[in-house]
Amino acid sequence: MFDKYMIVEDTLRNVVEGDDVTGFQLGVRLPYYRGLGLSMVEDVQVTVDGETAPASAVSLTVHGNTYKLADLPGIFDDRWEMGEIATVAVDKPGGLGRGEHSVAVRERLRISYMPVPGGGADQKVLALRD
Amino acid sequence: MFDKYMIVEDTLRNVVEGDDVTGFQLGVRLPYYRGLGLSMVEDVQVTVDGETAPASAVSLTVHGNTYKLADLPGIFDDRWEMGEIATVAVDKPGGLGRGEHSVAVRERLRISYMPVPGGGADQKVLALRD
Amino acid sequence: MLSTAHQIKRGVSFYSYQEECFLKKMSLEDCVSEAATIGALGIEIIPEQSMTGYPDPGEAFYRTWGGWMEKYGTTTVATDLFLDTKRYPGRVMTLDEMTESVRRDLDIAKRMGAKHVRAIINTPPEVMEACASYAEKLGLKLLLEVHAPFHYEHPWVIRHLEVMHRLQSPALGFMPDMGTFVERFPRVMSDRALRDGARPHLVELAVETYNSRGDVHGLMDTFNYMGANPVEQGIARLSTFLTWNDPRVMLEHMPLIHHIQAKFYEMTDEGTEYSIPYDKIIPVLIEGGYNGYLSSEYEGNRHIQDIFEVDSVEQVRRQHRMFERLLGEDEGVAAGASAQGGHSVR
Amino acid sequence: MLSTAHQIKRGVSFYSYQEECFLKKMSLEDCVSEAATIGALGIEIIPEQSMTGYPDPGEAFYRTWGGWMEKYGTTTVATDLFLDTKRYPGRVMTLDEMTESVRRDLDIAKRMGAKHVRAIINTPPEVMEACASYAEKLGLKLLLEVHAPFHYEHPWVIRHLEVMHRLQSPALGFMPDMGTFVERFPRVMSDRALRDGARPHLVELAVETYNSRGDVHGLMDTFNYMGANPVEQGIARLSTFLTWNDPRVMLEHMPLIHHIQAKFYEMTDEGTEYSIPYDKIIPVLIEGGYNGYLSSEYEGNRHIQDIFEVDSVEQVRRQHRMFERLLGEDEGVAAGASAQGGHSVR
Ligand SMILES: [Mn+2]
Ligand SMILES: [Mn+2]
Repeated sequence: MFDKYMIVEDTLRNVVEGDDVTGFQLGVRLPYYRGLGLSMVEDVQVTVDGETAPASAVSLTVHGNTYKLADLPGIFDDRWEMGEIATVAVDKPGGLGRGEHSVAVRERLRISYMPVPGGGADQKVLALRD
Repeated sequence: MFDKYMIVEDTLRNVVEGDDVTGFQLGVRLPYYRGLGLSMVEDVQVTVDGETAPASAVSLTVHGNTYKLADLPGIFDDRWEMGEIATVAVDKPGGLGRGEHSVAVRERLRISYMPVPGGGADQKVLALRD
Repeated sequence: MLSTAHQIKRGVSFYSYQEECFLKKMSLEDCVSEAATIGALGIEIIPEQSMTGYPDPGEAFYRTWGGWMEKYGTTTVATDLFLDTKRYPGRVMTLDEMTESVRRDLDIAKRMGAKHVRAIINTPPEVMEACASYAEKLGLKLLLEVHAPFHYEHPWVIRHLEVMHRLQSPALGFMPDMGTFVERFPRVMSDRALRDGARPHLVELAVETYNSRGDVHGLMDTFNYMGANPVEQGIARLSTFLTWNDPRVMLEHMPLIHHIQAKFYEMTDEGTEYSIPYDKIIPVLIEGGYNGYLSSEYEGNRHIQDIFEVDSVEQVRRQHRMFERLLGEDEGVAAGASAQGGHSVR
Repeated sequence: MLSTAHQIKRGVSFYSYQEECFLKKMSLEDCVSEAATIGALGIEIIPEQSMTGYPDPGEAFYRTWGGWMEKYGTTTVATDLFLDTKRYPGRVMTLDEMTESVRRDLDIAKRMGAKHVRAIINTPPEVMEACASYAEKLGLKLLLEVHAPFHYEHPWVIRHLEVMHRLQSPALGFMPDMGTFVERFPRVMSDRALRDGARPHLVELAVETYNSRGDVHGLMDTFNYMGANPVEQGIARLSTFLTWNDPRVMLEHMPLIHHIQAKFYEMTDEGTEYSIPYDKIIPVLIEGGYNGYLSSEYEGNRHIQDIFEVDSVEQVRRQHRMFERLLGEDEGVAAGASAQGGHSVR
């Protein structure tokens, strides 16, 4: 229902650690009208310029707390709030090149009252910010 | 509807070419009450002792005509008859060892009046015959 | 003698013997012979099931078939066509390709001496329209099988009715499958679910909801919230594929009905179908002046083959003894006369 | 003055402002203030949507909330709970875990000063039973939301009715969602499908089938056989999620109905809901002696956000002008008197 707001404009940045560019990150929202416990966030898939990040390279930060994607199923005491802009980070030595990138995000959510997995998808062209 | 008859008892054999054992084969049927054009046989998946054969190693023989699995989508002038025992052959240098093997077969069929893929699955323990 | 005169005849679709044919326990000739033995003199055949080398079985096949019809005193009443709209990977057949496929099956029907051709439910109304005059020229009727969960107010069937009413072609009509009149949940299906691991309270809920004309479409969510396993979800889904309609719905469409597929799941030891009330169906057909065949379609095998030896022959025989009773043929026999011309073998 | 006396009050669920809240264009206090401005003095809130830090927002949150209620003259009428039965990967919650989850949400409702708690439809009847006395002790009513495609003869709701009738607890009942009374296909949904690439003849078929009470469950096969694309299949599926029932079905259950979610998709420029006939619904509620709130639930945003700026505030305002008219409040104003106690702000 909020798919078009999943990828947040103007948030694509490289991640720098010391002198190294170690990956990139962007702001993402849930496509859902309520917040959700992190154990029910089954997947946050990030594809940039056609290349899908391996799950092992992805982490998610909600209100200052960072989790590896693989650890989310076991997180029962934190949640992603409705409309909250979380940061999804992808390990990628060297990061992304300057200029515009085609970014796609697909989130899969386990919603208990629905018989099938919920979630959504968004796709936008974002320019890399400094 | 005929899943339990898909794998035919007493048909598991190694394939010998000259002095070499190049693979194995067994007899399989469609789980369907009519014959089907081969272009609609989407998959014949063979798993022996937990190991699923790659599609590229599988071929199917119906009434004397042999086709690579990958070629089936383009076969419009031959069919797998109702109840016909076809031979599915798997390339596997050295073939299977003597004795009993757990064999699973899964067939996926494109049935036009059904909204979802048709087909079926069967599983049996077969002893390797000479 | 019969209290109500009628011209309803008995036949069998070889769909009924699918288990024995699949396992090569019965040959095609065995099927013809068996049908004749029980006075089911109208034969319905599925070429794609019974005809080796379909669609080109060779001249000999047709000669042999004709010879059997003569030898056993049977008639080819109907052939059943399929329409493989998804034959070509990645695309759906064009209207021309579909029309060609149906015409080829009409040619086969003609060569087998049939009068009626079953159009499978996915046949588009546009294809029926495109084939009507061809069928008429061949002296054939192309009949849409109305199979559960379809019915005469289903959006798809409404589109077919529009074509039939507009064209007024004698070659188009319906072939109702009596599986649209399942009054109670077939026991062979619920018993199988129990054997496959469904829990009794969930099976009962599905059966009771179906039998009381409840909201079967609501069962999927209900089962989901009750933690149903895949077998249980299967029985919930199955309950939406079964339908009960008052058989009198056929009366309005009787001018378009030329052949009946007498679907059944279980003929009990008492000689009735467990789920489909033929004692309510046949009087409606008589009232409507139906004069075609009741063509047996046994479909119980798939539900019992896990623990029972399937005996399609016995099941079909039982259905025909029921037909004889409901059609008043047994009264004719009791009176020492043949109630139906030519049905001397019973 | 009113021709028929009634005690129906007006409110709003903050579900209605989801678009603006999601995008941080409205704060929670903005929602309260807006509700008060239009005389929607009964507030319904979804803690998991509006409460940062749910389920433990901290003492300050509750103090602030209470302060707003006082400041704006509003009342917390209802909170909406979810039940995350699939919270733990690979298994479903136990009955104890579910009960604990619901009790925690009852505690939250109590602290917010609510009287009614929405139990989401997947809440099992066993959990309702296990929570009834706890709710009663807190002075709360735990009300199952009956949301389309559920209804009072749905197998799942029948199970809930059995518990409610057996327990006779004052704490259990229903919260009907007026989305169960969709008389015609919402235009915002069919228009969106067209914009997303559905072909007009297929959209029309879905809309017409729905509007004429045809077999919407038959649309999926129909669309499949007509070569529908995914958007078209979506509109067919959607037509099975919408339901029309005569609003009079609520009369039989009125003793169990304590809160109404006034779902709507589009308030037109003419001041009526395009698809849900509130002019038929509200007289039934009056006839049944319903004395709770009509709680706005705007759900049009998701269908128009692709091309329109969503204005939930204006949509809710329009719905309340319609409520005033149908509840006879505008007559009171015309006569210079307040038709409802305390509704001085309009
Ligand atoms: Mn049939
Ligand atoms: Mn609602």
